[in-house]
Amino acid sequence: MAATTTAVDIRSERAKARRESRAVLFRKPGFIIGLAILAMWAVFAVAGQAITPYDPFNDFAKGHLPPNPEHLFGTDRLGRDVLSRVMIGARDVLIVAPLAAILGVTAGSLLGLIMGYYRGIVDDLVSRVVEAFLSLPVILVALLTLVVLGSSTLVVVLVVGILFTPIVARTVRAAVQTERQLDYVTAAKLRGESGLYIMAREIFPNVLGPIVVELTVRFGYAIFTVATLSFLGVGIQPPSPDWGLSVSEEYTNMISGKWWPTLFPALAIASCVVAINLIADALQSVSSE
Amino acid sequence: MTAVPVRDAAPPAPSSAAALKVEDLELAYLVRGIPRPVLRGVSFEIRPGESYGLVGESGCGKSTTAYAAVRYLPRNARITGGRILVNGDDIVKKSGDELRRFRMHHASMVYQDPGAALNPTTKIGPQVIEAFTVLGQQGDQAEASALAALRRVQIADPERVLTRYPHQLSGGMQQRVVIAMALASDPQLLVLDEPTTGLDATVEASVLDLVRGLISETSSAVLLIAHNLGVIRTMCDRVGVMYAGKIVEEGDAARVFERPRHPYSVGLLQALPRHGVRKSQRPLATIPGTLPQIGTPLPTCVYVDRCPLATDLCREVVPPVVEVGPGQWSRCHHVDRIGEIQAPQPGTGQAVTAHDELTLEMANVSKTFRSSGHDVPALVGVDLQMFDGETLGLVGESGSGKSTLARTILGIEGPDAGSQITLGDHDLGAVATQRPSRDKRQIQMVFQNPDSALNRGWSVRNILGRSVSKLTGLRGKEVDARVDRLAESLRLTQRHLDLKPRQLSGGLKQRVAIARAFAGDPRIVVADEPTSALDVSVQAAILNVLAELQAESRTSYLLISHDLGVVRYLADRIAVMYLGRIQEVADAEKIFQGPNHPYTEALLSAVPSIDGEERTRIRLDGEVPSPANPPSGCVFHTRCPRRIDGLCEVTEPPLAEVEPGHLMKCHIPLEELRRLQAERKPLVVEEQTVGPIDAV
Amino acid sequence: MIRWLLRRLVLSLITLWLLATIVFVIANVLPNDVGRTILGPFAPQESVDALNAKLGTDDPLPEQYVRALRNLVTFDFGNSFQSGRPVIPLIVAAIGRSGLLAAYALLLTIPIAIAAGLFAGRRRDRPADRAIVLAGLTLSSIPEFVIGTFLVVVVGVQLRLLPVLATPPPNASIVDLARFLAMPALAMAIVYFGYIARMTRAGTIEVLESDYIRTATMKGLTTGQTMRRHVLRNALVPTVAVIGVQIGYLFGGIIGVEKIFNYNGMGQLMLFAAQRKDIPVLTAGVIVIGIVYMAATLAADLIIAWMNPRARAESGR
Amino acid sequence: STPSASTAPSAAASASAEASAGASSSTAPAAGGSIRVAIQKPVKVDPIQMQDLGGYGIVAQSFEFLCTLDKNGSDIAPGLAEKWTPNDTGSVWTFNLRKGVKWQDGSDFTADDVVATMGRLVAAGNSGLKGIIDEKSAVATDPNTVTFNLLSPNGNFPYLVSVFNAQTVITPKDYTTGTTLDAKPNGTGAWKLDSFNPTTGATFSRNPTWWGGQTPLDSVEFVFFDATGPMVTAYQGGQVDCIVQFDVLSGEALLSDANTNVIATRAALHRQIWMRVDTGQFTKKEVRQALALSLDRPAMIEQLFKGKADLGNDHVIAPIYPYFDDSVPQRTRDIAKAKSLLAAAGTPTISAKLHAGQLLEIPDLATLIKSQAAEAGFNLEVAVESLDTFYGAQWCPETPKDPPCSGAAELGIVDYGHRATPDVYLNAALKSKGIWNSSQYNSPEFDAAFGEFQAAIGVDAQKAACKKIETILNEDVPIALPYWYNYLAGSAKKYSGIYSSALGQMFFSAASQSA
Ligand SMILES: Nc1ncnc2c1ncn2[C@@H]1O[C@H](COP(=O)(O)OP(=O)(O)OP(=O)(O)O)[C@@H](O)[C@H]1O
Ligand SMILES: Nc1ncnc2c1ncn2[C@@H]1O[C@H](COP(=O)(O)OP(=O)(O)OP(=O)(O)O)[C@@H](O)[C@H]1O
Ligand SMILES: [Mg+2]
Ligand SMILES: [Mg+2]
Repeated sequence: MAATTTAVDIRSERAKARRESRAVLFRKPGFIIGLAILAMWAVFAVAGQAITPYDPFNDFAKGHLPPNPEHLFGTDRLGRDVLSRVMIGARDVLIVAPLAAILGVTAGSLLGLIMGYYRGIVDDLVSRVVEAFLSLPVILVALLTLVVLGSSTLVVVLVVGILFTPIVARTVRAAVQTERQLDYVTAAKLRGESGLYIMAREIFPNVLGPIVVELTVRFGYAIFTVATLSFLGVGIQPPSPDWGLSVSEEYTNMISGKWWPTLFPALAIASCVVAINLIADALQSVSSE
Repeated sequence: MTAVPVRDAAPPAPSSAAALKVEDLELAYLVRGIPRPVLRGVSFEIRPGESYGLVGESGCGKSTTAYAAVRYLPRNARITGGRILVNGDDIVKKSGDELRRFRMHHASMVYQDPGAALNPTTKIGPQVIEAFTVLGQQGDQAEASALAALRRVQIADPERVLTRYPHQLSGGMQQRVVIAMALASDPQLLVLDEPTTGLDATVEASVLDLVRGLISETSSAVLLIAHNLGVIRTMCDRVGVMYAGKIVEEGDAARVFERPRHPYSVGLLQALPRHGVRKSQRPLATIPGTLPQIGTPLPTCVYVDRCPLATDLCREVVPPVVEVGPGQWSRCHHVDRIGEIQAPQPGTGQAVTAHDELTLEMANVSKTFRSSGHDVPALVGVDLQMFDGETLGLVGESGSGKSTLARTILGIEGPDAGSQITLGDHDLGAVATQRPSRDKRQIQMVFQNPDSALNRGWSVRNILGRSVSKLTGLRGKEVDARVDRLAESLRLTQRHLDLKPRQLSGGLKQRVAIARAFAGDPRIVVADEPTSALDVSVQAAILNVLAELQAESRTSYLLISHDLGVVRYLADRIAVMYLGRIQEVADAEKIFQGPNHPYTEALLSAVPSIDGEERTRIRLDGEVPSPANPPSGCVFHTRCPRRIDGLCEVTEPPLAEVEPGHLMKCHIPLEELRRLQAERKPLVVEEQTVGPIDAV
Repeated sequence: MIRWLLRRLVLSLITLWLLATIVFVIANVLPNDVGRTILGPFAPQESVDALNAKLGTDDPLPEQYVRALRNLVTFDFGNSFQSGRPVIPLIVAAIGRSGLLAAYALLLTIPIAIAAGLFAGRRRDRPADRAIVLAGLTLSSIPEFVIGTFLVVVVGVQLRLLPVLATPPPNASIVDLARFLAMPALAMAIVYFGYIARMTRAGTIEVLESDYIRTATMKGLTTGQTMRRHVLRNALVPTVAVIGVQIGYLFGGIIGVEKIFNYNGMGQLMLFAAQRKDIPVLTAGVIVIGIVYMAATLAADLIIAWMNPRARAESGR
Repeated sequence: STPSASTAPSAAASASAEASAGASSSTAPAAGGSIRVAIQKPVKVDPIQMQDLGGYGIVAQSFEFLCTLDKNGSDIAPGLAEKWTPNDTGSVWTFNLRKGVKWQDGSDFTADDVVATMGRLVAAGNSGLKGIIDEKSAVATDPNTVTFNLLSPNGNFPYLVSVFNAQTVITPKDYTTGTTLDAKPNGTGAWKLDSFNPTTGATFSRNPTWWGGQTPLDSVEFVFFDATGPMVTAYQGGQVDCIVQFDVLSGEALLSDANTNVIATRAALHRQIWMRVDTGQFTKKEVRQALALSLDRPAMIEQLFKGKADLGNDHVIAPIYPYFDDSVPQRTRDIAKAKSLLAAAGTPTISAKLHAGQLLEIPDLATLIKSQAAEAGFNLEVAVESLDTFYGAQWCPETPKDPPCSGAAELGIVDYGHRATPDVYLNAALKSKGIWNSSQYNSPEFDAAFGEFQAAIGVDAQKAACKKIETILNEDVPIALPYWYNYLAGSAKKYSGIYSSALGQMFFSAASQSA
């Protein structure tokens, strides 16, 4: 029967469409580059000492050797090989940042769902708190909290995660509010579904898209934030070869022309954040297409 | 079969020079990096002063053609072949600046959603004046012209309007402003893409009258696109029927509508509930299948997959352009067999059943919204009954409270205190959450937009299964069984059940929505504009399904629709609403025969007829008053052409039973109305089927 | 409009109260001994106790909380635990400096960013656009302290073009001021270029696809005319919103930059206060930053309302 | 504030070569001019209650001590007191005040001012004078003489009212505790406060009526910083001429800078690596010795201080102390020995957490220790915490109170500031039940030796006692002490005559600028 046949070719058409949009994604140079860079850092972080030219911790050459054939990126103040340290410098941040992002996005999504679904009082109340948090720069609050709590990896994750929550919540809330206008929600109410069910089973699957995009974006910001916090001395603690930390330990020496222990970690941070932003950008443009 | 085509092209050009001449236009859209052909050799032409209509299913390429005609195409559009000649020169070749001058002087466009067509951050004044200053007029002169232009489109008090922002005007006004700007340069080519879609029937009517008047004055060539075939019929001299990016039939509007000679045209026209046909008489004709996705290769006849006359020939040879009468041609191998396509015969309709048992009774139902400080009474003291197995049609202009009434019955909106809704033997809780599940399953809903009505994250099976288990309390196997039965009765196959909504066509989606509504054998199904988002071909199928289901299950429908044809086909009784008040209730036939409440009369006369009979339109002047502060006395008196001064604006008439089964809310006695409305010939046209035609 | 303003005001007050609470919680989340922190680990316990008593930091928390709120209401946050000076002048001075820097940065960045955004939006997907988008993305995603350090080395130390420290001599002339603040301002400007340019671009693209631009084009307006008369106003609405928010943040101080250039703005003040558990300064600081933020966003909304009558109508309702 | 901001009395600290070189720079001094000085942002400039180097540095410009710092930054010299004499037991000290000294508001400086100041200090619980004098100790015998009747004899008393006890600046009679310098800028000193901004800086101008005569410079301008890094940046960028204190870590650039006078003052600044002797894995002496033996001290000094430090020998008698005994052999790196010791102790490998505060070079020190000790078989995990957390949780937790620091971690690095005498180190950190005894060291012999040192009168006797102390500590190793590092300050070459204490006070009265 006609309807059936159409259904079939529609379906295959759909599959094709999905394949095509994936193709588009992989045809975006930004996406590829971003992915490549990120993968590289991931590999370095995992392989660690196995592939670094020198032992990044216990191998002390002369301090502040400029870049040279033995030490391509030179050595730092204690004479450790900068290249080796930059290579494994991703370790901490690549653990902390994703965790923070995931925490923030999870909590934020929950909050956003609730706010978006039960408008009225609940929304108003939570919105106030969210607004309050949003009215302060994230870095500032993170800093204050960490100074007070004393920073450890766990605390950094928690603080950054929690500070991302309201931002995510706002985005998700918007998505949910448009979603809850749709008739299928009304239909669900008409057959007597509970609010919880509607949120979890009806609306949530449909706001997953924006949430995923949000996750990548937050990941980028998390790295940004953690690096900055480390630079300010409340993030990742020595003796980690963390990039932000290295910059803060060495940046004063740039004045005397010893730029290499600062420049290379700084570039690493930049490359990482830019990479993620490129990915996020590509995802966004594809999902909006 | 004599006429052997030389090539696949338009017929030889008529003598007089064309204002617009489109030749073999081929256009594709780049989607996900791949070009998808949308226009596959479109050819037509419009002479000065002539108005040409394009009809066809949604997505067949009408707008694309229109925008191509003024070279205003989306960024991902690629013209891959053909020429577009506007009095002589090819605008496909034009450079940016030439295009600008071309648009400035020779072409104008009016399109759907006038609200969006005006810059929201600028007053009307500058926007209209600008249209003249670009033409080189100076300050005062331009302003004068602007005022004149607004008067020309019959805007009362144009000075005031100039100082308004777009959002401060009603849709009708906005569209008038847009038209005024479009006519500023009195262009040779005027493109109208669904200029009245989304406007109320009454507003639509007056805007169309206006446009008709204007284009008869000017010598512009007009390209008009509309979903509503009636609009085309009443507005256009010639019409082109478009399918999948090709014009399959073209000719004099009257002829095409009366004697279509392409299977697709025939299908479209037969699918319409015309000539006052009712569900009791026969099911509507339908076109199986759907429009092919854009970009699908269509080597020969684009329509072959859905055509009832299709033969191997159609799959092998590109159909020729066949003259089928003076100025009418068709792209079909089988024009001579057109007559074989028959609408279902009368008598095959659903058995009429007596509706005596009272299902739902509304007594003094009111609903007042509070929006920012002041009350908006959307329903005022509505009394209404629904009997089992009957369809109650609910009509009225936008904003009259139809949806609110529906939502109140469903318990989505709680009515004001004092309202009473009785289902069978007991009162209903104000809101759904307060109602026992028994009542919930009794009253279900079919929404206007199937896309938003179905959770796009779920498979059809889940959607139906959940409703079944939730409403009927069935479990496991029984649920599946019931789902299968539902699917079957709506002609959904097992395969469909595994698909996600977005993988279904609009019609199939709406079927799923209906199936869901019927999951728990409801006694009442509320359908708010169930087909207005669908194409006529699909609409027919849906209407048929609804009729069948009702006949089987004796479910009562509350049917809300703007399309009186639809209402007439499906409804047993019709209620007319205005400003939240019921103005008239009567059997469907009675409503269409009259005599009617003046408001009903106006509504009916506003419908553009496909059947081309002449009809004096009753113009409703003024805007619909805001429900926030309704007029005194009879709320309709401000716009009523039959107003009795001194009475109507003072006292509100009761909703009285003026004759058995006919309630009306008017001071004018029934007989008086009958006399007044006598001269207007009744709207019932005898149903005639398309007879066999002389061979070509 | 008035009702709307009033509503905004009330909400802002609630937010302020929440802010005060948040700070209070952060400051007291761990049992910490303010006196000990101030006097250091080597100070004798009795003097620590004495100090705590003097500061009232040994009172039960509810009492302290009430005091904090009273301060908020009277807008008198007492004296700094550390320097023993009244808090408000400290804050005002610092936020003034941050504001000055912020204004400078925005002055540098806004015109360029908006111009770039509009240009990119018009040239969508052309090389120019890609370039601008990529630059914006990159710049806005590099932490400002990284950009700051590079500027110091290259411009300040190697080229010696500009002073490396943002501490102008007292009573410096405008010109001097401009010179001294040039680098930190530049660092911030670079970061914010990205945000603003991308926002403007998005706005422009959206508007360019709208029906009323089609109307304008069909009238036969030149691109320039269309841009000026129809695109600009509508496209800049989101940009204004973003700038509003960012100003709020900028006043909060960009700590990374302030640290590198040793600029005594809000950021350093707050950091200093946090390290020394100087709760009065912290509270007052956060509150003031909050106020500035709200003022900035309110201003932005008002501008938007002025730009877009429909928004105005909505807010009126 | 940390031990670096100590208030204990100080003995001689001898200025190093560069300083004197700088001071005696040949170029002809040109009168007038000004100097811009980078200094830590002061927390408090209340002379009596201040606790931080920044405060010390600012206050010491306008207010003066009875005993000031001598020109080459090492010992004390006559300040507001022209001379001081003890009675034979050292229980009564008589200070003859300088005549003709005027407060900057024009009124005369008299003995009453001194008495009032001492009263305030005692009341405020000045930790230097605690237990040495009380309210009634200081007596004005005549307008220019003050006698101190000490609670117990003390040979070092002058140090306690000198530049080395920073709060003992003499303030006017009518002064009150809590008043800040800028609130009442009225000292006797060479510099008059012109302007003061708690966050940005302070400016001083010459005090024309100063008893010391006309200062070469017209004015001194202080710029406040939150960290050393930016100070160096500023100095490099030519925005300041002088840095009150910098650390090698961030000031490395200056050490190698041709036109900078690095004023490196040898001092008793040091780090202690404590090891719990009572519980944990370091109870065995052999283990502690092994760790000490695994340290490569010269390498550390080179890497962390570019050589600007003296070797430490795991005892707290600094080489700069006159009674330092150098006969105790210096411990040098000996991995083999360390290994064997560990084996002897029955624990060939030891895994432990090395706690360190986030301060100056300490995290780097921890890193070095980790990698150096690794070769001997120590598997250390470095844990760096913010100072609050570190002091509060690892070094000397508030609880359990008795004995003090019994809650300390088994291994950690703590910072000690400059002290004039080793008393605090010995008394607080090593004596059994000492308040900062984080290694819980408890040795009768040591306590006895310390007693001897305290009772000893005269350098020889003190030296004898110190030999015992050094030997015991070097053997027991309750703390490893790798180095004594220099107090570093710096100024542009064109300035001469600047000298500085190890407590953040810098003196510009003799400073001049070469054209
Ligand atoms: N910019 C675009 N990119 C890709 N596909 C497009 C674009 N614009 C339209 N289409 C597709 O091209 C086909 C024709 O579109 P068009 O708007 O011309 O149809 P239509 O006849 O005007 O439909 P309707 O009656 O709904 O307006 C549709 O399938 C539509 O989805
Ligand atoms: N939630 C609401 N808040 C305030 N006013 C409302 C609300 N919903 C509807 N109204 C008002 O109630 C009146 C009736 O609205 P309703 O949607 O029932 O009209 P309708 O007949 O369904 O119009 P349409 O034909 O366009 O669907 C309108 O004036 C509308 O503005
Ligand atoms: Mg269209
Ligand atoms: Mg409706």
